[in-house]
Amino acid sequence: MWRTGGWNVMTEQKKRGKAILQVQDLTKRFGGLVAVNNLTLDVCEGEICALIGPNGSGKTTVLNLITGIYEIDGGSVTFENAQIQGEPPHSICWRGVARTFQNIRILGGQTVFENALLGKGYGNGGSGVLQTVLDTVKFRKERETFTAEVDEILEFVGLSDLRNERARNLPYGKQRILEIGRALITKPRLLLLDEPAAGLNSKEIYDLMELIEKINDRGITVLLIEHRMELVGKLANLVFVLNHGSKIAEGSFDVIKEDPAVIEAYLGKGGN
Amino acid sequence: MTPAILIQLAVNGIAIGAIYALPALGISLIWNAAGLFNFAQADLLTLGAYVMYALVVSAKIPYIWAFIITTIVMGLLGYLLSRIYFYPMIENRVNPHIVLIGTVALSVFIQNLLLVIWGTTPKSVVNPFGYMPFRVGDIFVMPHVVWIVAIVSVLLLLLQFFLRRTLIGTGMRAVAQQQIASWLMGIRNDRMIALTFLLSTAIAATGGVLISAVFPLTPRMGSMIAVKAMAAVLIGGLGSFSGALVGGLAVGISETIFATLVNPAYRDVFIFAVLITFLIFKPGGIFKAEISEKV
Amino acid sequence: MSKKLMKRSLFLLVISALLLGTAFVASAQPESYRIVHLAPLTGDASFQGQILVNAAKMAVDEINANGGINGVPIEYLTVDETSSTATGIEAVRKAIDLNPVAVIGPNRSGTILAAEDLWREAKIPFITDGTNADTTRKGNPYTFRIQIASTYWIPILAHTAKEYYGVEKAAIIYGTNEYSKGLYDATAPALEQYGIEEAIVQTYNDGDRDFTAQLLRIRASGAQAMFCYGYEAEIGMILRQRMQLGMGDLLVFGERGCSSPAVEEVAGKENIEGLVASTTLSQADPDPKRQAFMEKYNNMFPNEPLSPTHVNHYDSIYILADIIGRVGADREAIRDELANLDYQGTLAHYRADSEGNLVHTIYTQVVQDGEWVLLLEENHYNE
Amino acid sequence: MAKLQQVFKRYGLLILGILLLVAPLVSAQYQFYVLERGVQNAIHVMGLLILIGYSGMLSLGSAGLLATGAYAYALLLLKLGFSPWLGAIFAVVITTLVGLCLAFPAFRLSGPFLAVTTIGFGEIIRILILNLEPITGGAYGVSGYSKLFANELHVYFFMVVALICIAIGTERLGRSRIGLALKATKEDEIAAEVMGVNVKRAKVVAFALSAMLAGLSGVILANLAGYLSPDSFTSAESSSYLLMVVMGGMNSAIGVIVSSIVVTWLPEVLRFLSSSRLLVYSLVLLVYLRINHVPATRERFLGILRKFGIRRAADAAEDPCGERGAGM
Repeated sequence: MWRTGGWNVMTEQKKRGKAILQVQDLTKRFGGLVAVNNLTLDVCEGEICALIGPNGSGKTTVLNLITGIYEIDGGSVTFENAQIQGEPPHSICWRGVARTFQNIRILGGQTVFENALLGKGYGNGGSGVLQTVLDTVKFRKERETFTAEVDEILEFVGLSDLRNERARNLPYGKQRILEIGRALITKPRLLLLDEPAAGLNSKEIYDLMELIEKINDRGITVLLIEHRMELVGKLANLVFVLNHGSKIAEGSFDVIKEDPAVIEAYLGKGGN
Repeated sequence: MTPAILIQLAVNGIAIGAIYALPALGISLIWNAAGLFNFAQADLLTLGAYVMYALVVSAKIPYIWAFIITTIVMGLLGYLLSRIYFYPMIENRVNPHIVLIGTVALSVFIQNLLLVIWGTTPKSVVNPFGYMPFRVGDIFVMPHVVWIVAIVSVLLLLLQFFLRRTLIGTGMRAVAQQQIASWLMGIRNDRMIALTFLLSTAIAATGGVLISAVFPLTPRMGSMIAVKAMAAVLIGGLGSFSGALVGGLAVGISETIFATLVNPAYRDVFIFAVLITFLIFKPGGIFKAEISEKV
Repeated sequence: MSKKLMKRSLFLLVISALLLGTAFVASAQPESYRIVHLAPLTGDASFQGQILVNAAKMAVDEINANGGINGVPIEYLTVDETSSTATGIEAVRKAIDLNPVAVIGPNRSGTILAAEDLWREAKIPFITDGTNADTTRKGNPYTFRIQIASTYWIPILAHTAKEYYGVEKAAIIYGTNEYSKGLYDATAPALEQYGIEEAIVQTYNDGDRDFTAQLLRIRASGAQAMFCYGYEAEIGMILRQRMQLGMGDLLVFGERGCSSPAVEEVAGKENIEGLVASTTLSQADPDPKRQAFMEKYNNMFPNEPLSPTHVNHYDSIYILADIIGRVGADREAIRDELANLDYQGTLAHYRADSEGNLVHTIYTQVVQDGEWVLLLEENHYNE
Repeated sequence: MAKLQQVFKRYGLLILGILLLVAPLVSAQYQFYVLERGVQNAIHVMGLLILIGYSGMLSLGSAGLLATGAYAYALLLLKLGFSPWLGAIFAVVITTLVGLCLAFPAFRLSGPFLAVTTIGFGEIIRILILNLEPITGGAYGVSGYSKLFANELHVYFFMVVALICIAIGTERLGRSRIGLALKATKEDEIAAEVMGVNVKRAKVVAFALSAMLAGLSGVILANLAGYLSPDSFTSAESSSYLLMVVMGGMNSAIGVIVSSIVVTWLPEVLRFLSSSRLLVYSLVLLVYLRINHVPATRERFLGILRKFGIRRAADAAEDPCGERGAGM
């Protein structure tokens, strides 16, 4: 059952801005298993899009393919008019694509500040080893700018008071926020969030939604994977539904939640 | 170089390769079950050989009984190692580098324990298979070559049977594949991992007993065997049962032939060069091992 | 915490060093004569080191039990030379720091070569134990050698091979360590001297256990005999595998290491049959003094079986005691006496040559029916 | 007391440096030599701190790089007639290049795979030195090359000053963005990549720096000993360097300096242990890893410490220097 758009999508396309991320015929195979099958989707500037689908439908794999963690077996990924497939993850990050992980991946032993500073990456210009070791003027200046930037973001996500705390001592919800903050440090234009609400309580989810909107207000495009439908419904302008690695529906949340194919995918055959 | 000499070399290589395969197999088993690369596996083998020496030469226990006791004692030691040392670390998700360093420390510890107890004078256990080679055409075959290959083959078949056909074996394989899932299924990970340690240490001990018939025992022997066993397991494919065996034999035969045809002094250089080439160009080994990480 | 400890121990060391210094200056008649023994007590060569120390300790205890040297006891200290050169140099420094009248050791040729400048400066006589001929050729007047140099040793072996066994063509196999290499370097000239053709030279690395490759090459070379140099475990394995490859008729000539009981243990008794080895003390020597020594040693140290080649320091202690008894603790005088030594010891008769070798009797023995049999006894003094 | 701790934390390196500079005035010749070896080891282990401590790449072949530096220096002087300082610089450069070759396997390998590769590397270097006799002198070793300084004391002062500078640099590096990138590589290579860390480049940097320091340490070793032989560079040596970096806490330069000197010194203090020295070391290391990394055991151990009134030590151990790395 194939449902790629309909007339409502076409009309939405007119309303949508310039595409920032274009995924074309993306395919990934693990051995005999086709994890992602000819997936095509566009994310436009300034939007919040959601990628949903039952467990094992290949959502995280799509994120891994976009960010260069997995090698692509077929198709292309275009970010801001440049093909980025085949590039290593760090250079995709430098282009302006940041992400978080489903299972939090922060450096537990480092402080909140240091975790955020990691978002400054390494290898994309800036002071090298020699300048760092010699503590040159350039390095000091750079350090000051970095510190200011990191503190600004920590303030923005509301972690300033935990700045010098070890990351592993943070409550789970704060660790999620820290991961998002770290992604923001990389100055992304596209932010990919992998189940940001997983494991959060309702108050935290509410804060998270606010944060995502605030991030979007900064002009950062967001693509999120989520299971919590209330969150998807509230945030997403556009929802892509994935099942068995293929896109089975695309549209606004209100449209796709009535889509029989989607209901079938979630509830199984005979579902209503 | 006549064909007879080549066959002669291959025969010698098979015997030694079969011995390398045993610690290699132990490394693979533990890697599967606990995600832990045991650098001390060859030293456990050496320890087994020394226990055998103590039983046969010092305590004058009959050879077969000493063999059995050594295997059991070493197996229990492996079990204890897992229960009191390695499992608590694995359970607490200690950084794998730390556990790795722990196994290196264990290796140094065993070597020096042997040194303190038995000294550096080479010890030797009587070769129970006899010293007189029999002759097949132009080839001289030592009885122990036949015995070692036979014992190792039987051992491997038994192991295969145990892992595939028995409940405990299936449990161990389940833990190896999915720790959390198997835990949910009511399999005790700690016991299964400890059992894997027991099994692999007992296998190493068997290797030790076999090697004591062929080589003089020195406390540092483990380092030399470790190099070959690690090469075997990585060339064969870490985590693969057949990989350990094929890797062991490949290392044993190729090093013997290289030493004769090229230069015996560079034997270890050759093995390492092959290993490093493998690691770089075919990191999964011959029987591709799963080393990719779940993202 | 550790810094404090360090500082404190530094202070203690300084004070003790000062006290020691004043003690030496203050009294003309010392309370004891300090002799330091450098031996590898840890590492791969530690079993040799233990035998060296045992033998020396036996002599010290005997002398002290008999009232010491003119009533002054010997203070005998051991310093661990370890089995590696880097730490061996540290050990030599430590020995010098202890300010002894003389030093016995080092045992390893590598350490001797590496640290020789140190005791040349310190002006302390060292009675070393390495066989490497170069160790006494560096013009250090304080270096002596109680062991036989390879340049004395190997010609006897070559001579035996030619005269007694009629060997025309011989192979050499040696380990890549400084001891075996030293023996190898002395072999080619010796073979040439006695008109034996060098068939093939093979090497191995210490720790190797499979010598099939080398032995097959030696077999292919058509050699009648094999000169075999290395440490006990490797020599034992070579002898064992020689039989396994059906090369029983290949004669084997070895140096002192071959008569160590460890070789027999590793190779198995039946595999060393016919082995010819030269040594400094023969198990088969009928001399009652030497038999008494061997019996006493084996009774005292039943767990560290006597290796006939590592017991000469028993005599080293007696030589030093004899000299100190005559000239006192003056190191220059001790050095001069050693340089002109002519001494009848328990184990051998020692005579110094111009290089500082305290040359003595060499025995050549062969294994016949599982027992060492004395083949010839040679006093190889060339002056 | 707390203030004193603060002062020490802040000026620890300075205090350590002054102590080291004063040490020769108060130590006997032999003790001084051991101290020299300790400082020389510390320079090498500082490289391992970057490689193993920060970046989590377990190297068990570091003795091979040390050998490369030492032999390169000696052979450049003896065979090619370089002047000592030129030889020293080239030796360090050569070692760095050789170390860089190790970074390539590290791109694809991690954990045990890399560790085995480094063991192999160390052994290859040792066997080559042993067997390439015409060049390296084989088992006899090499000697007779000239030294950087005529006066032994000057070597020492040079070494201490170098060590302190290196330690300051290493500390700075550890706290910087680069250090963070290295630490992230250790804990989660993929997360680091996604955060814009060029992991390959970070690995190259870690290997290059550690090889450079190993080379420098090797050059100094050649100057201290005046004689080089292959048996100083065995895999057993590599494990004792590993011990030094682990006991140093794997995260601080001061820790590395103290542990290198103490571990080098320990055999002298623990004379009575004689042949069981390494046995005790490895046992201590095993127990330390087990206690420190299993929270339940650590709590129990600290509880015992507190019971016996060693409160402050226990509190300090809870968070040494306030710089505990994750899982470290």
